Amino acid sequence: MASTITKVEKLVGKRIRRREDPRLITGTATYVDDIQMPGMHYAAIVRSPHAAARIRSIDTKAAAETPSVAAIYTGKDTAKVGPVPCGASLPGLRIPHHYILATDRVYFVGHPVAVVVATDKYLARDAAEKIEIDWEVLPAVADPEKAIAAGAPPVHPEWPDNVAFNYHQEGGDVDKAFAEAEVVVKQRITSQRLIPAAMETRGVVAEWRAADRQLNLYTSTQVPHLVRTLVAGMLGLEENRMRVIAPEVGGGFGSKLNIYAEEALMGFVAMQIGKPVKWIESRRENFLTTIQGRGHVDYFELAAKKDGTILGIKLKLIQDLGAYHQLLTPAIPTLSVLMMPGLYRTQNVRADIIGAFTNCVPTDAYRGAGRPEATHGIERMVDILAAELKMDPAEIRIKNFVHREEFPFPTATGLMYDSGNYAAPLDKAMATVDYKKLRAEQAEARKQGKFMGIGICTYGEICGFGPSPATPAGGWESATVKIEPSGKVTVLTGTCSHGQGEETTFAQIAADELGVDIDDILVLRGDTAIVPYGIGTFGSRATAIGGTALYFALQELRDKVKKFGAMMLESDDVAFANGRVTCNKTGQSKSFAEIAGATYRAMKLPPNTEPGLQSTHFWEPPNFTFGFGAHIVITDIDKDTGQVKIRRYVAVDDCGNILNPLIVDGQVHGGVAQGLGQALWEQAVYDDNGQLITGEYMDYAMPRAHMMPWVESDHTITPSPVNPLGVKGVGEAGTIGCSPAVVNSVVDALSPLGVRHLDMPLTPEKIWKVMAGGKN
Amino acid sequence: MKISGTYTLPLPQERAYAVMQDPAVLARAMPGCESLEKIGPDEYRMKMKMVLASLSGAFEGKVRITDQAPPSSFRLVVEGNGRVGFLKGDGLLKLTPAEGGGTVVAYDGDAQVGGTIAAVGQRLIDGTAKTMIKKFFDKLAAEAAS
Amino acid sequence: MKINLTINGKKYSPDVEPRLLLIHYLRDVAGLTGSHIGCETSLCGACTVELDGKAVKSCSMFAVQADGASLTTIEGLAENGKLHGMQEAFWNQHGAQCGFCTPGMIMASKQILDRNANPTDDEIRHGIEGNLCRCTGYQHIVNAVRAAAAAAGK
Amino acid sequence: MIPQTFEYTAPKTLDEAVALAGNGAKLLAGGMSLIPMMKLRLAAPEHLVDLGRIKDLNYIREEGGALHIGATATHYSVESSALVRTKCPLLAETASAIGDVQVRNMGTMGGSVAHADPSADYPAALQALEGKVVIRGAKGERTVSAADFFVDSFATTLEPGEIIREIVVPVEEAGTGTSYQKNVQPASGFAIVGVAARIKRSSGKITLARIGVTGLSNVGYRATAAEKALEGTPGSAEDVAKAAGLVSQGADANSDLHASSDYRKHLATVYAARAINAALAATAKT
Repeated sequence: MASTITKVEKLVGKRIRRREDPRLITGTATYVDDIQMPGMHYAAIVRSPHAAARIRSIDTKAAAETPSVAAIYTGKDTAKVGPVPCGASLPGLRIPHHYILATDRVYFVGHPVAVVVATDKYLARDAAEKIEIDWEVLPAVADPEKAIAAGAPPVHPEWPDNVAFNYHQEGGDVDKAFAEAEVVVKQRITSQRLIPAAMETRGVVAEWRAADRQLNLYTSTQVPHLVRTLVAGMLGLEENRMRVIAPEVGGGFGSKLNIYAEEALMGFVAMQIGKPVKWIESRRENFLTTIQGRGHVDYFELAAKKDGTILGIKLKLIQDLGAYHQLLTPAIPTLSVLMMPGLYRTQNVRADIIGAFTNCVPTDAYRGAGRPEATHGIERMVDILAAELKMDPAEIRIKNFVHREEFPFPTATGLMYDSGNYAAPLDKAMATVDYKKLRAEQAEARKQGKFMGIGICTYGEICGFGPSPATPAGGWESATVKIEPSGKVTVLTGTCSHGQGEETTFAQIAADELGVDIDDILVLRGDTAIVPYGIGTFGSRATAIGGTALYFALQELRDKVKKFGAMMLESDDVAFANGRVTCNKTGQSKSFAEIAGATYRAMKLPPNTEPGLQSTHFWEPPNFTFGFGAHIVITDIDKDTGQVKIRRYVAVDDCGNILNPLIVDGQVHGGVAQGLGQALWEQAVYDDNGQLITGEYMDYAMPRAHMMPWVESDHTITPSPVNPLGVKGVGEAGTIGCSPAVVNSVVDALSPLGVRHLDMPLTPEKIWKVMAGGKN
Repeated sequence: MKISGTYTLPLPQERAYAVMQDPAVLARAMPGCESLEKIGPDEYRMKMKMVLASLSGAFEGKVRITDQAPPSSFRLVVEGNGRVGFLKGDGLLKLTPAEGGGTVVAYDGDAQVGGTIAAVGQRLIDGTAKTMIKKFFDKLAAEAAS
Repeated sequence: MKINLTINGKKYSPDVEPRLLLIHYLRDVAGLTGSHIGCETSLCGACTVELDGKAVKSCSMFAVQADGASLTTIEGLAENGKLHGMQEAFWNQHGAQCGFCTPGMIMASKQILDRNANPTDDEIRHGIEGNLCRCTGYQHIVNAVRAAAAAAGK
Repeated sequence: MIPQTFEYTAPKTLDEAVALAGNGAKLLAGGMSLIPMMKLRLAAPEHLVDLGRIKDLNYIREEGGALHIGATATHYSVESSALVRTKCPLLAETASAIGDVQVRNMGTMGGSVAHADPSADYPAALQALEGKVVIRGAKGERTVSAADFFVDSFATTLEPGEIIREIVVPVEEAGTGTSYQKNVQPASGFAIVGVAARIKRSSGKITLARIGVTGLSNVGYRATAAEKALEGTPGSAEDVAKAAGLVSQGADANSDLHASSDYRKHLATVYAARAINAALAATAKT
C-alpha cells in the first residue's frame, strides 16, 4: 500500500558508529595469532646479527636435538622457492635475487637464515638459539649517500656502485625557467627512515591439506589476492590450490602491502611437514625485517620571480632502498616525483632519482608512500622562498595555487588533477586560527624574545590508486553483492580493511542504494575463496575505487530488482525506492524481500533475465583522485630545553564527499599522529655498520597519548568527478599535511635566529643547539 | 661509537707498558674475563662473561695487540661473539709520563656493538663502556701495586 | 608448577612451567585471545589485564606470579551480554580502528575511572601512556574515556 | 619472545629468600626490568626467587620520625599512599613519574633501587632525601645511606645473597619544600635527566638544600656544590641560577641517541633550576 511507504533516511554522510567494533571491543576478533589448529607447529626464525656477512657454515645439530623440534630448514633447502617478488618496473632496474632464506650471504641485520619448526613454541625458540653460524663479517654501508660515493662497500658484489636505478622525469622547460628566474632557492631536505610499527606485527599460519592439494595461508596482509597470486608462484603451486585469508588485521600503513619471505616460507614448511605451522613476528623482528618507510635525501631548487611566482622546480632525489626490492620499493620515490609540484601551477619540473642499495631492511610504502616526502619538500621550499622574498607564507601559496576554474588541471609531471578549490581549506584554517591576529601576537612575542611559530602546509595528494596503467599490480577494484532469498544482503569487496571501517562505510552505501536496513547488510573481505579477485586496501583507494565498484554492482541489482518488481506488479511504470518497488499508477508495491525470494524461486522470469540476485562489478578508475587541504600549526619553543610545544593544530582537509564523518575524523587524527611522529620524534637509526640502534620501542619514539595535541579537524568538500560517489580518499591526508606544517612552524619560530631549514625529527637537542649556536 | 679518555697508572712508563702486554695481568684486569689463551704472537683467545645488573652474556672472542711501540703506544683489538650479540673494540693506547710520577694512558678508539644488545641497550652502552674501562684500569693499577 | 587462578570469575588450576608468561597462559592455554602481544619490552600495553583490581602488562609477568590472584580480561568486562560502559564508549566514540590495541587500551582506560571518576584530559592521556596505538592518534580514545566518565556520573 | 628455562622458588619469608639468594639465585620483585630482559634473553638467570610472596616485605609505615617502605611496596602504593604524600611528598612525586600506570602497579621500590638503573627516578629522590637502604643478609642486617648504596651503573653495595628489606626516608619537617623534575626520554619514559630538590627555608634563608640528580651519569648523586651554593642564601633568582649551574659539576655525563653529554649537562642545569624553584615555592605552602 502506498501509504505504508515511509521515507528511509540516507546513511551516507552520517556519523554512525562502526559495525566492526563489537568484536574488537570485546576481544573476540580473530587475528592471525588467535588461530589455533590441531597439530599446530611453531616456527622460530634465525636471523643475521650482521649487516653484511658471508655464511661459512651453519651447524643445526644441537638445535635438531632439542625436544619437540620437527624440522630445521636453511637457505639450501629453500633455494628453489621464490624469489620474493618486486612488482615495480623501471628502465634498467637492477633486481637482486631475493631468496626467502639467505643462501651464502646476508645483506642486512635481521636477514632470515634458518627456520626451526617445533610443536612447542617455547622449545622452538630454545632450539633457534642453539643454531651455530660461522660468519665472515664484511664491511657494510647504511647511508644512501655514502653508499653511492666512490669506495663504498658494495651491498651486492655484482653492482659495485650500489646504484639500483637512475630515473629521470621532466616536464616543461626547466632550463628556461631557471634562466629567467629572479630568485633561486636551494635546500637539502631529508626524510628519515621510519618504522611503520603496526600494533599487530606480521604473522602467518599455513595449513597444507595434502589430499586436497590445498594450501590455506592466513596472513596479516592488506592484499590477500596479491599474496595468493605471488606466493603460489613462489611455491610453484597452482594459484587455485591456494587460499589466502587475511583475518582481522591489526594495522598496516603500507607495511602489509607486500609479499614477504615468511609468507612463502611458512607455505613451504607446511607443505614439507604436512602439518599447520604458525609464525608470529616479534616486535624486534618487526623493527628489523618489516619494510620501513621514507629514507630520502632530496636536493631541491626552486626558481621564482620576485613577486613570488614559482617558475620551476628541480629535484635530485637519493632514495635509500635498503638491500632488496620488496614489492614496490623502487616505485615509491617515483610517486614523490609525480607529486612534487604540489598545489602549484608551475609547469617546469625536473627530477632525477638515484636508487641506492644499502645494508638495511628495504624501504617501501609507508603511510603516504612518496607523497609525504614530496609534500614536505615543496612545502618547505615554498616557505624558504617566502622567507627569501620576505613574503607571507600564506600569500605566496595563494599566489601560486592552481585556480579553481582551471580543473581538470594537467601537471608538469603528467597528472590530471581532477577537481579542487585549494584556497578554500586554507581560508578556513586561517579563519579558524585568526591568522592576522596570530601574526601580530607573534610579532609581540618576538619582541619579548619568545620563539613562537606559525606553520602552514597546503598539500595535495594522489588518492584512489589508481588507474591500472599507473599501478603495478592493477588499479581496479571488485565488488560482489549477493542478495539472499530472504532479502538479506552480502557484500564482498576486494579491498581489505585493516582498521579503515569499510564494513561500515560500504554497508552505508549499500543500504542507501537498496533502501534496506543497514543491519540487513553484511560486508565480507579478506578471503580469496569467498571474494572474487581484488587488489586491496592502500593508497587511499578503498572507498574511491572499492566503494565505486560496489556502487556499480548495486546499480545492476537495482535494475534487476526493479525488473522483477515490475513483473510481479504487472506494471511497466514502477519506481524502486526505500526498499520497495512501487507501481506508480496503482500505488501497489512489493517489498525487497518478496522480490528477492521471487528471483530465486524463479517461477516466472522477466524477459532476458536470469534467476538469482547477484552482481559482480570490476571498476577501473579513469583517473586518480586528488585530495588536498591546509594544516596550520602553532608552536612554542621552550627556550631552555628546545622542546616543541604544539599550542594548536588545525587541519582542514578536502577529501571530496564524506561518507562517515566519524571515520574520516579518525583517519585524520591517526594520520596526523604519524606525521607528527616523523616531524618530532621517530627515526630508524642505523649505525655505520648497519646495526639498527632503535631496535625496540625503548628507543623508537612512537607518539603516546600525552604527546599528542588536540587536532581540530574540519573539512571543505569538493566532490571528485572521477567517481559517482564524489569521494577522493583520506587515509593518508593527515600524515601528508602534518610534517611540513610542523617543521614550517618550528623554523618560523626560530627564524629570528636566521634559521632557514631543519631536518626531521626536530629533537629538543637539535633545536637547543640551533638556539645556542645561532644559524645552522 | 667513539671511546676516548685518559687514566693515570701509578707506575713508571716502562713498567706500565709491560703490565699492559702481560696476558696474565690482562686476563685478571679485563672485566668478566674468564680465560685468555695464547693462540699466536700477541693474539689470544678470550672467554668472558659480561654481567650488568640483570643483563648477562657469555662472549667468546679474540684479543690482539698490534703496532707495538714500547714504551709509548700500542693498539688493542678486542672481538667477542655471544648469543646476545657481538662486540668489537679497536683502540690506540698512548703512554706518557704523568706529572708528579706515574703514567698517563690516553686511549682513543672505536667500539661497535651488534645484535640484541645494540638494539635494546642503546642508552646503556656509553655508560657501560666507561664503567668497564675504569674497572680495567683500576684493576690494572691494583695488580701493579700488589 | 600447580597454580590457582580466577579469571573472569571462573576458577583455573593449571600446572605451568615457571617461564610461561601470563599472556601466553591466557591466550594459548585458557583460550582467552582478546589480550594481545604487541612488543616484548612492556612498552605497548596491548596485553593489559586486571590483576586483583590493578591494570598490569601480562606479557611482563610469569603465570606463576599470578598464583592465587583474580584476573579480569577484556572477555570478562561485559556482563550478561551487556557491554561495560568503557566498551560502549569506545564503540560510540570510534575509539578503535584496527582494534589490536583496543582490549589493552580499554583495560587501562577502565583503571583511570576506577581510580578517578572525573579525570581531566591530561589525566586521561597520562592514564593511557603505557598503551601504544598506531591508528587513532588517541583523540577518539580520550573522547571515549570522557564519555564513559560522563555516562557513569549520570 | 620467550625467556630461557629457570628454576622458580617463591619463599614465604625473607630468611628463606636470603638463603636462596646466597646460592646464586636471581631475585624477582615486580619484574618490570628483569622480565623484558629475560624475554630478549639478555638475562638468563638459572634460578629465580620471587619475593612477591613474602608478606612482611610489602608495607609503608611511619616509625621513629621516618617512613619505612618495604622492598616490595609498588610504585603505585608509594605514589598513592596518604602517608607518603603528606610526610614525604618528594618520594610520592618521584614514584608517580616512573614509567606508566601498569608499570607502577607492578614494579616495586626495592626492585628498582636494587636494579640501580642509571636513568631510574628513585636515585635522585633518595639522594636528596638522604635516604637509607636496609639490607638483610645471612649475617644479619646492615643499613647503608643512599649515597653509599649506589655505586655505578647497575652496581650497588649489595653483596651476593643480600636482599633489600626496606628503604627509609625522613618525615619532612615544616618549612621544607620538595620537587622532582624530569626530562623524559620519549620512547622509554626513563629520565634523560631528573633532578630532585629538597629545600628548607626559615626566616627568609635557605637552611638546608639537598639536590639529587639521576640520568646524567652512571650513578645518581648529590650535587653538593649546588647545595652549598644555595644554603645561606635567600634563594633569589640569581642564587638559584648559580646553584643550578653547578649541578653537573664533577659528573661524567653520559651520551646516547637521545641526548649528548653536553645537552644532558645543560638539561641538568635547567631541571635543577626548575626543581629548586618548585621546591622553594612549596616551602611557602608548608
